[in-house]
Amino acid sequence: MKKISNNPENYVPEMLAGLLAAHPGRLKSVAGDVHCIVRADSPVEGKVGIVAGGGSGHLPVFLGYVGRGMLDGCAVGDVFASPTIDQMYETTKAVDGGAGVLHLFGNYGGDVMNFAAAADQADMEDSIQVATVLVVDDVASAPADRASSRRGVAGMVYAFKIAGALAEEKASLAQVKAIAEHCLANTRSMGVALGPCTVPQVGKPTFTLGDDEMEIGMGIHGEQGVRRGKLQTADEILDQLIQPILDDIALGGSEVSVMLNSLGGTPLEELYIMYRRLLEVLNRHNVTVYRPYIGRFATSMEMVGASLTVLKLDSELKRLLDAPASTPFFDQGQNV
Amino acid sequence: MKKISNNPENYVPEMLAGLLAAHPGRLKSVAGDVHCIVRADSPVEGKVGIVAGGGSGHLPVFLGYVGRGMLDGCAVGDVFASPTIDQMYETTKAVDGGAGVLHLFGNYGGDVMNFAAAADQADMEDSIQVATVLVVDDVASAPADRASSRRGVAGMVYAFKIAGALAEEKASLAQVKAIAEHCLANTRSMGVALGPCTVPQVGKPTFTLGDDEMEIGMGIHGEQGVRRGKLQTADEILDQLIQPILDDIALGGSEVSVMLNSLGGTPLEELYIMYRRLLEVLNRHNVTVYRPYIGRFATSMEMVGASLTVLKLDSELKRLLDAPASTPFFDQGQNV
Amino acid sequence: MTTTLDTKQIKALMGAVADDLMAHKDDLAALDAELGDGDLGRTIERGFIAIKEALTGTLPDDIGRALFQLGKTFSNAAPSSFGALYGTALMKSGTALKDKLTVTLPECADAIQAALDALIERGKAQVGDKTMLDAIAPAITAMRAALADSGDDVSAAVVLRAAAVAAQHGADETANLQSKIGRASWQGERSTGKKDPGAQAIAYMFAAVADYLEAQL
Amino acid sequence: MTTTLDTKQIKALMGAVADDLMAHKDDLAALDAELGDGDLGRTIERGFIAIKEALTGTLPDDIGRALFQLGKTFSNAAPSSFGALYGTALMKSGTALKDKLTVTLPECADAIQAALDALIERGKAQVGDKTMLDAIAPAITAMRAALADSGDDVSAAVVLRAAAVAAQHGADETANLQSKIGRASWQGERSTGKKDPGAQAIAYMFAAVADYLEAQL
Ligand SMILES: Nc1ncnc2c1ncn2[C@@H]1O[C@H](COP(=O)(O)OP(=O)(O)O)[C@@H](O)[C@H]1O
Ligand SMILES: Nc1ncnc2c1ncn2[C@@H]1O[C@H](COP(=O)(O)OP(=O)(O)O)[C@@H](O)[C@H]1O
Ligand SMILES: [Mg+2]
Ligand SMILES: [Mg+2]
Ligand SMILES: [Mg+2]
Ligand SMILES: [Mg+2]
Repeated sequence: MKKISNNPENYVPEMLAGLLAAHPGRLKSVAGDVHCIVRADSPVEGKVGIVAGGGSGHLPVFLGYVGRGMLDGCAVGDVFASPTIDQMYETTKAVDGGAGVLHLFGNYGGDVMNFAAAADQADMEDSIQVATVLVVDDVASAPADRASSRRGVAGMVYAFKIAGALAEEKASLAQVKAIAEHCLANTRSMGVALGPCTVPQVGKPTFTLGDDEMEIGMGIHGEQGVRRGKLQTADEILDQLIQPILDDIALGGSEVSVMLNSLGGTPLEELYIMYRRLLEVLNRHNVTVYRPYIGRFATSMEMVGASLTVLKLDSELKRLLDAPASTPFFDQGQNV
Repeated sequence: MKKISNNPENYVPEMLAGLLAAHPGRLKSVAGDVHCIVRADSPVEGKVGIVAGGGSGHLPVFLGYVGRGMLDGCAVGDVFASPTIDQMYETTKAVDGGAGVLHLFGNYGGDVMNFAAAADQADMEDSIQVATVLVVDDVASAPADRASSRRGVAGMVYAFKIAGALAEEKASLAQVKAIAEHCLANTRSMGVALGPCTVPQVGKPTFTLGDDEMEIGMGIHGEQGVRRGKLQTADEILDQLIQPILDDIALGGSEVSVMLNSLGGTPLEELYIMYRRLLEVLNRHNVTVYRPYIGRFATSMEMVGASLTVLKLDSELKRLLDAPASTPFFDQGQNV
Repeated sequence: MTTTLDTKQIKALMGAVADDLMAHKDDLAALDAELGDGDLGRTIERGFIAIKEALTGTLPDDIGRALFQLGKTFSNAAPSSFGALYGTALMKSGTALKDKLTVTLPECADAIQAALDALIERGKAQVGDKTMLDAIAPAITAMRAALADSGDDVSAAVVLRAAAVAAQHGADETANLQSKIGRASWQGERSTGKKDPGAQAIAYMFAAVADYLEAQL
Repeated sequence: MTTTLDTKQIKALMGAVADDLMAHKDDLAALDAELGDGDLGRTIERGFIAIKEALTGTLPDDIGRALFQLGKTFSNAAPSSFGALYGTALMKSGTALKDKLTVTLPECADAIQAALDALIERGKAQVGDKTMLDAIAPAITAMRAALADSGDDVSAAVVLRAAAVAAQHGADETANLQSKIGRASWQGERSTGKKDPGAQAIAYMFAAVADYLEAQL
């Protein structure tokens, strides 16, 4: 696909410069590096800081969720590439308000190991207490008995929202970590790709799919899915997204929030076509939907396809989901 | 591009069914027709009702802006096709709270003539006072001396926001009409397409562009632009979007709001790359930016490309732009 | 003897127009793709399918109300520019022929004139702006001329053939005009050289009517 | 006489490794595309360009601090899984060799063992999980065996050649393993049959060192 870009090498820094210029009252960069982005009012005294990080190309993930009620900071890497240890460390340091910092991000090797090194450094050099929670919501990436090795996809947005809401109430680091874990224990995702995307520095599509093919369970960087199949109807696709989730977590009779997410290229219209079917299926399982999120929450550049995330609610998760949040890409008042 | 769809003929009704099911507290359909969508609390007693309408495939335009502080209702047509007179009439009737109704929509022949017939019918059969304002913001579609024949593109979102805010204050129909006209007199847009989109019922792309080509000034249904040219850098593209606007309306020294809008397929990352440049150019012209809107506000399914809209502000427009609004696709608190 | 057409004949004519236009939908779509957005084929198809359906159902007995209802049907089934305008044309002709069970050829011409006036009012275009008006106006003139030449008892086929020839000529001439209205106008000067699809659709309609009437002789 | 390497030689070795790995970046990228996301070529390029740059600048005089700094440099320049781990490996080797201006071959083996332990701690993988560990572990074993066989005055070239052969063997063997860690693990059983790109990168490194040392003889 054609890109609107100057020099591909500058794709990310120019994007970040534009983003910082667009939201000066809300965001700032630290350590003289546009890749280290925090809330303009950071550090918030006495509040646990929540830091995410990962590759670019997934807007609004990650940095789009930096703001009141969600993330305090984000270390931003190149397209689909990890930020550096230094960037993670500087971001961590900048959001520490004395109550410690939670590193909350997807289970990708580079991110995991760099965040670990950054946490060590923050502890060693600045005595900042850092806790870590990995997002592992993608049921397609490993069976239930190896659930901790799953990769993180759109479910991380729920974790940002829930943990961010509790942190805003000045809960302790242990509490914020615990609620993030509790949220993720109740979060499952599954995606389907109908077409690839193009990383600007690479210039060609990340993978190829036949005109009549789709890839079930594909990852957000084009990592292989569960299987490749013939392109199906919206209803059939939705069924393939919800079934593995129903098989993985007991939802019967419960209340859930759902996120139907376009990977970028798929228009919102088609998400609503799928949502119609989702309600039918959930109704059959006696599951009721609270606060559906339908839109682009975690993308892969212009990839065609969609993902479904389900968050099984209890009263505490519901309360925190309802809490207001305000970031450049996510604005939620009190009303449903 | 591949679609997530069942039967193409059901693309729009299924989308609308999903949308209504997703936002039951906010939206309802009237006259037993999912194509007639109004605020759940319609009609609002004593408030001017604002009705838009037009083809599907442009989400959030139009129906995504039905909600507090923006539209009261929307008549929805098939993809890129006008709704019917009946649908417009029923929607108009459903939002009339006794203060009259403003028809506010883009200058497309079918819509214009059908809305005129619907207004006649509402007057004749129900004595509803109807005023009409056409959105004609696209500078590419006609020279300044035939400005009233221009087509309407993303600038309509500003008109919805401004007129909607005044209507919420229970202003009269004449006042709401006047502010919509004033807003549009200060609104200009210009777009560029890098790739086509596919209408589900047609199944093939609406137009073709070479791998190294782009079309400057293309319309949101693929109507021909000002010229076809070689694919350029982000900065060059931005220059081509802002220059015709600067040539068309005196901005020097003023304060403006800008909307950098993806036509669908172009990722947000690239809008921010362009925004960086936009600020440079506007700074040079001594124009300051207030409340930039950067995202997908008016799309053409999955079309690759972007549009730029500029709204020249005065104190009244600024006040109304700042007013809160809350729709399924547009949530704005008091904060910038 | 004054030539007249009754409700049944008018309905049969509308059926013939529907069949003929549907057969031309692809070439009209192609013309619209050149100058507009290419949806005229779909408009024709949807609108005339609805008309055919209405013709098999119960329509009012008088010509005026029948045409009025067919016009509403067309507009709601095919809500595009052409659909809105063609629907308006049928409705206004219908209003002009209210309560009539038969219609004379001069009354026909008057009804089409009433439709043209309504189109100008609704569409804000003028003859010469490169629209369907440029086929309708010469057709009316030709009908009146044929009637003036030959008197009231001229056959409907002759009068309508004259109209059809004039309409086609008018449609062809639109290629020399620059568009002043609708989608095509956004192309400015580049619109010159391309024939207006709406005008061609009108020309097909008059030809279909003439063909049908000639076949009845 | 005990064989030792000094800071200058270590730096030269690092330069040789950098040149060699950059020459292999495309085939490493291809292996990673099969099993992961295909970015290993870019990691190698960015990381070793930064290493080469650091080598031309001012590095600490002692081997330990020099390696530590090169490790930090690599990780920050190429912040992927491989980049983080390889940087960790250099940093931990460096910690093991702090303050040393020369290093013996057994000390070398110990330093690499320290790196391996750190990788296991950081990466949570085990030998046999189809990762770079599966090339490092046999290389250490082979070094120790060569030293045990021939005593302290064996040439560095001989010991490192043994390591290189073992590392390549280990890398080749990863093709028979099912991935338990990282991106490749998401493929489950489909990962069997494909060689681990990180293990191959390690094998190239040992080979580059052996080549360089042999060329010095
Ligand atoms: N304002 C108008 N007055 C008269 N005829 C018009 C007008 N606008 C459009 N037309 C006719 O309608 C035709 C296009 O119809 P259609 O394809 O339905 O338009 P659109 O797709 O723009 O809604 C034109 O070729 C022209 O003949
Ligand atoms: N946890 C781990 N422990 C040891 N080696 C690992 C680990 N994760 C990945 N690797 C190694 O790194 C290689 C992939 O590196 P890289 O392409 O940078 O990964 P990614 O693109 O997933 O960040 C693998 O082939 C493997 O040898
Ligand atoms: Mg049209
Ligand atoms: Mg058309
Ligand atoms: Mg990677
Ligand atoms: Mg990789």
